[in-house]
Amino acid sequence: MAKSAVQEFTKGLWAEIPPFRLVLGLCPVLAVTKGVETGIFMGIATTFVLVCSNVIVSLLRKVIPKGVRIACFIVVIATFVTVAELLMQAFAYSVFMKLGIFMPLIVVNCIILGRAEALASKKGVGVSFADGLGMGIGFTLSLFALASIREIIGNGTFYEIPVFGESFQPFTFMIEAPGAFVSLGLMLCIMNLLGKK
Amino acid sequence: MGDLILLSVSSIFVNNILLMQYLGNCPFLGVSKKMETAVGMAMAVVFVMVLAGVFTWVVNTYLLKPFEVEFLRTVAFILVIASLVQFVEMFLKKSIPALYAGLGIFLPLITTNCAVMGVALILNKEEYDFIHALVASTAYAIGFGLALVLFAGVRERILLARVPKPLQDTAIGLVMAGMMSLAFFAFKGMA
Amino acid sequence: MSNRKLFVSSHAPYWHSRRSISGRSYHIMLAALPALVMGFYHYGAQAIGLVALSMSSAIIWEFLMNVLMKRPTTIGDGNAAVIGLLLAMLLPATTPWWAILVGTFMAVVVGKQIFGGLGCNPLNPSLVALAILLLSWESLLDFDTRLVNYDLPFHMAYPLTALKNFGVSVIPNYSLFGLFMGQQSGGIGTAFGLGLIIGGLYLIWRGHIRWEISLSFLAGLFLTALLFNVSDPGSYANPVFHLLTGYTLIGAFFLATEDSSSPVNFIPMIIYGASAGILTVLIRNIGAFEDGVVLAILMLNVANPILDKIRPKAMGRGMEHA
Amino acid sequence: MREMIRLFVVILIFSAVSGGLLTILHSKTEARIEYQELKFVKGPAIKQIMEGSSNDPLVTRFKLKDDTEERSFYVGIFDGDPNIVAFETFGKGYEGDIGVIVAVNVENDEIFGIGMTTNKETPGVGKRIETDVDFRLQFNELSIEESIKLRNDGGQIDAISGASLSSGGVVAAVGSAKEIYKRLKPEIIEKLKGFKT
Amino acid sequence: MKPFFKVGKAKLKFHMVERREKEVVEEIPLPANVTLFLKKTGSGSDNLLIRVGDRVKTGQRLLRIGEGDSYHISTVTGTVSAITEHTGYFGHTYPAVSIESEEKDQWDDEAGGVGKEPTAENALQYWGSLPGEPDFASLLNNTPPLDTVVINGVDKDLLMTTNQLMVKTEIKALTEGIEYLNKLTKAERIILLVPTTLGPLAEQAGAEVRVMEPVYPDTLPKLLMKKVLGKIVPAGVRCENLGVGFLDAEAVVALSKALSKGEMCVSKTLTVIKKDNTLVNVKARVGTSVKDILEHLHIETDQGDRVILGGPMFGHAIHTEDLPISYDTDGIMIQDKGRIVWNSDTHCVNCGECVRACPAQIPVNMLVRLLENSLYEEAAREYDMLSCIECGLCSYVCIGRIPVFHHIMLGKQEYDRIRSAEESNE
Ligand SMILES: Cc1cc2nc3c(=O)[nH]c(=O)nc-3n(C[C@H](O)[C@H](O)[C@H](O)COP(=O)(O)O)c2cc1C
Ligand SMILES: Cc1cc2nc3c(=O)[nH]c(=O)nc-3n(C[C@H](O)[C@H](O)[C@H](O)COP(=O)(O)O)c2cc1C
Ligand SMILES: Cc1cc2nc3c(=O)[nH]c(=O)nc-3n(C[C@H](O)[C@H](O)[C@H](O)COP(=O)(O)O)c2cc1C
Ligand SMILES: Cc1cc2nc3c(=O)[nH]c(=O)nc-3n(C[C@H](O)[C@H](O)[C@H](O)CO)c2cc1C
Ligand code: SF4
Ligand code: SF4
Ligand code: SF4
Ligand code: SF4
Ligand code: FES
Repeated sequence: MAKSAVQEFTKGLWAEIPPFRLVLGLCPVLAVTKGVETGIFMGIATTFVLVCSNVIVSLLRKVIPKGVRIACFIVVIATFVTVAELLMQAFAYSVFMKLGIFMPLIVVNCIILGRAEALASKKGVGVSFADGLGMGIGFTLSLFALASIREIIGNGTFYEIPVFGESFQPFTFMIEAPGAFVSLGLMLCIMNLLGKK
Repeated sequence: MGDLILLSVSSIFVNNILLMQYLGNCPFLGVSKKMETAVGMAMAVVFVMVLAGVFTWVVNTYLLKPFEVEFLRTVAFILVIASLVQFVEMFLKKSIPALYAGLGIFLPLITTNCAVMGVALILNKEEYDFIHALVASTAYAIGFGLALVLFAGVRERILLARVPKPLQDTAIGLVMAGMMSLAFFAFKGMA
Repeated sequence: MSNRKLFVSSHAPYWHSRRSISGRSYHIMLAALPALVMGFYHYGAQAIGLVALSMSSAIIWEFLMNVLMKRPTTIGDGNAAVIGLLLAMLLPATTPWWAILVGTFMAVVVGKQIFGGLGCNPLNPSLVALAILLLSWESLLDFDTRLVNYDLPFHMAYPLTALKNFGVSVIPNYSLFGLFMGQQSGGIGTAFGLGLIIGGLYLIWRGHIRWEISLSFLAGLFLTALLFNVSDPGSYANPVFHLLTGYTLIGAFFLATEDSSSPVNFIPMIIYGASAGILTVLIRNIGAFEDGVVLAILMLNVANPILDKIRPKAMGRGMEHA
Repeated sequence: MREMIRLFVVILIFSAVSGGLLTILHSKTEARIEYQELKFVKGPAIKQIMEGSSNDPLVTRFKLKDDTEERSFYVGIFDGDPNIVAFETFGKGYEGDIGVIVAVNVENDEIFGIGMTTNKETPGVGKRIETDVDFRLQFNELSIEESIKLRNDGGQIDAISGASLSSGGVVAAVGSAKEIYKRLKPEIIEKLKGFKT
Repeated sequence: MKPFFKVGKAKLKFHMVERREKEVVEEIPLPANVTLFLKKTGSGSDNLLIRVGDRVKTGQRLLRIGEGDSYHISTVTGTVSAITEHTGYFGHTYPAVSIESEEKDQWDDEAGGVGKEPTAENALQYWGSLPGEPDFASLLNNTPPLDTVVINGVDKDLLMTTNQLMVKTEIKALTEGIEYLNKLTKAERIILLVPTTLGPLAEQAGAEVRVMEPVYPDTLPKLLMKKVLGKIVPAGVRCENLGVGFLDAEAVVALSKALSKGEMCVSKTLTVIKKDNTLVNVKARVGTSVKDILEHLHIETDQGDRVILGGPMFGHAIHTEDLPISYDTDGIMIQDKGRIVWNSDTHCVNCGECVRACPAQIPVNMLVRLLENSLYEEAAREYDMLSCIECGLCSYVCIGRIPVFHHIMLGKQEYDRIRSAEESNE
């Protein structure tokens, strides 16, 4: 049991790291990686929702009737998304503003419903927790990596701290919509080159 | 009237939901490899997005706002959309089986499509009145369909091209989406 | 049988028109020459250096990608050089070296090679690069500040910037014939209308570009500009001004006609060209940008695969045999 | 049918529990969120304009009914006189509305200063309306009676180069602020009296 | 090479019969050894009537074609020295019979007898191997019965002059042949098609004469159907299925000679195209090797040159000059190695030349992409592969020098294979 929980945790960090291996939940990845700050906060919020909903779904898996399974999952997820929204408004309002509608949109992030449906509704609490945490951290790392690249090249800063000299004019393309797609595509290419090991 | 036209142009092209607002990318990349499925998905999304826009507008205006529970927006909207999709599915299956055969497989996927939810959120955030909400959601949906169909056309060719192995499929699809979004800058400032 | 002669075997046909990709590339470069020479005359050694850097760096990127992707070397087909040349022609003579390197990288690697190389690019690579440069460093394409150190014997304000900022009142500053003869600021190879037309006609005559595209582009642009102009002469410039300024002519003959990203059937070519022309004027007159050629063509490039589905019925298609 | 009802009831219970939990959380965080919103959205601009005031304008505020809308006004007290009143207006920018805080000196009906709140202008282009101090300072001490226009349109304001649309948006916002001020001036004066120390 | 205002389609003009080097047809002496490719075997080599070591006479039956009553005949008298399996175009295999020939022809008795009684049944047995493609026998047995026969006095491929020459020099035999055709077939119309220059001459032949500019590819059957008869042949359907048969003028002349004089046709007239593109017309015994013909004409070839059976647009290149000519070899073309334009494996650059050139309005630029990716069924369904009339112009004009035509022929072949595999599964 313990071993499998560890496995569930680690696979989210590389072997099945979202969004690269599971090509789902692309929209937030594109939208919030303009800067490292929003990337990290989005990652944390998603992890929070992922872990909590995994745990609750796993706990209630015997109670929920099959016919309304998905609807119930969605309510659980939406509840935690709202919790995250309220907490972020209260304690990190500036980030909340930058995330905009992508905060409530966590509710439709395919990764979360996908994990609830594929794993948490079948397995025990421990495993579900580990899975959620692994996937969440993997997702956060991906966001962090992509956001770092985009912010450094596209804005000349890292966590809003300038990294180049005065004369550098940032490559704004990277933080605009087209650059988001292109850099995610190229990053996916690099991940494919590195393989799954 | 003029502002409705501007709103349409803006929502179809200038603020294209897919290419400028990063919403609905999973179906964008998932079903664009074949023109037929792309067209099916586009039609399904148009259908649901317009309905979802209208229903969530009503819920927001006549339930959430009067009772001052706007913080329940996320829960309420997703429930509205999920049950809407369910009803549409049941309705089509019973009354228009031909259409159901075409759109059916796409409908469940749409529940968790962030473009639909996104449009619902945008409409209510912008505080449109009913007519504007209706026009905007229709226009966003058309913009989604347009981008999807154009993309599917390009994608069919890319599938026949000599794309290097590690870039094949999703990776090159994303790069192409980026280029398309670049091209959509053409409409900047037009509305 | 030891010294038996062996012949070369292959599939028919055994004759060939002897046209080639590299030949086409070199013809394009040749056709670009008249316009380019005027740019060299106006902007001197700096312009020559810029074109050289752009072409050589494009070739180097192409070569590096060939090596990296373990594919045959393709720099011989001249396409990389064409891409570099066309990009340089669009830029002001004072573009910094690093922008050229980034530009040719974006054109050759992101615009073409990662899609599989020549013929696989869905969009015109030079225009992809230009759009990316424009998006990132708009000041690079601000001809007025870029060319402020040149004092040439004509009105140096970039016509389309002036038009955007000050409206039609600026048009009398320019003589239409002067614009036609290259008496305007702009990219190294975009100002000399006559030269571009000569080059374009040469390419059409030699069959290297599809005249339908060039012609319908110019017609679409002209008619749309005319409609705007007639509806409100006080706000919108006359069509000839649109025809002779900015990237219009280089767009019609050298950019919209890029093979891989434009249609090959007749009706699609007409729709493609005309729509690009129309969109160009829309962008210039009511959009955010001074010139619309680049983005209009990119937009139509995207639509190309769908457009090109309109095609004549093949002989005997869909007929039932009784 | 019974089955349907059962499923419906399950979802109802889920939703009710969710709604209940969230309501509790919301009531606990409400006050904090409201302050945060003020602080992050309008706060920076107001503070910037009112630098050197003896009060916290975010606290010293009042509301007035303008037609159907309710507007918030923030008061700046300098040397004991509550003569500066600031409020938010909007103008159409390059991409969506630009929010502008306009502060008016009620003594002489001159603009005391302006500051930017929310906008979606392009970083490096339109965003310079926020970062370019000289642009903002041009509005200071212009009279409410004066017509304020961009230089291109024959006025006195130099647009930010490359961002005349954004600049125009700010000018339009200031224009509508003038109207609001003129309309509500008597009531404002009345209210301000209450803050005199 | 030929820059022109690309409005119309690519058209290549024929070499007129006047452009020959010499007016006479050079007779190639009977070689010591002939090899006969028995291409139309239908059901394989079980139908062989001879064995190695047998002595055969000129005109003797060698192999029954398919299940019918039609035979391949020997073109010389001599001893069968070998029977081997030959692999030809796209892997089709058929028997090759080598015969050491004797100097004097000894005619097979039965073969001679045909002339006395020119009935269809009698004649057909021997005429599986009349010159030209397709063969006469199958034309007569065609379903539906032919209602139109087109006699081709213009050659199909560029530079070929055989049929034009026949019209010019054998107009009498041609006229007789047309009479026989009237008797043998139930065709309502017999059309003689000649180049403009030969129009007046052809009038005396007693058939409906049509003249045309001999430009390629208008001379291909399906385009003739369209231009001469005003009929469009549906994609994937053969002209014969519409009741229209095409015969080479040479075949009609041979038919006439066989029926009137009892002379079976054992020789073939063909055009030899030298490296400098000058033409010589020769007549050789079917089965003579290319080498024998070239040696007689003193034509030098080198390792690395190209030798083509047929014309420049759809002939078949051979790798050794030991191969023989057959009844359907209209020409031999020698191409210097310095003039060979090599194919390359570039991706289609979408230049559109092929689309302009294609006489069948096929979107070749897309078709070639699908074929490159082995999507044969899609190519047939969506990109009109089956409409291709096999003219080769797309390859001729392709600036990427992609072997487009090769791709298409392979594609059709693979498509047929897939279809027949599917049918046998059902
Ligand atoms: C590939 C490459 C990319 C570069 N990108 C940029 C850039 O985006 N912005 C920039 O200002 N300089 C860029 N540079 C140039 C240098 O980083 C540095 O800014 C320049 O040499 C200083 O030029 P200046 O003194 O004219 O500003 C780039 C150089 C190279 C080789
Ligand atoms: C349209 C056309 C294309 C030809 N292409 C070839 C060819 O690819 N190779 C060749 O050996 N001869 C070709 N010929 C034969 C030429 O008529 C002639 O032999 C050749 O042009 C000799 O002159 P050149 O070597 O200067 O071209 C072609 C002829 C025509 C009409
Ligand atoms: C990527 C991009 C972003 C732009 N963003 C803005 C903007 O935020 N604000 C603005 O007024 N114009 C913006 N523009 C429009 C141009 O700067 C255009 O020149 C402007 O509308 C008018 O130019 P002017 O200010 O020089 O007269 C943008 C253009 C581009 C290409
Ligand atoms: C008029 C003309 C313009 C072209 N413009 C471009 C271009 O902008 N970028 C590019 O990569 N190739 C361009 N090409 C190259 C063309 O698409 C094709 O790749 C070459 O013809 C092959 O050498 C152009 C070709 C022509 C005929
Ligand atoms: S959420 Fe919807 S759009 Fe995204 S992958 Fe899943 S089904 Fe596709
Ligand atoms: S093209 Fe016509 S004549 Fe030639 S083989 Fe095909 S069907 Fe017969
Ligand atoms: S596709 Fe067929 S018909 Fe068309 S040009 Fe090529 S060979 Fe000729
Ligand atoms: S001629 Fe060759 S390169 Fe040109 S479009 Fe046709 S196949 Fe492609
Ligand atoms: S569609 Fe937006 S994240 Fe999947």
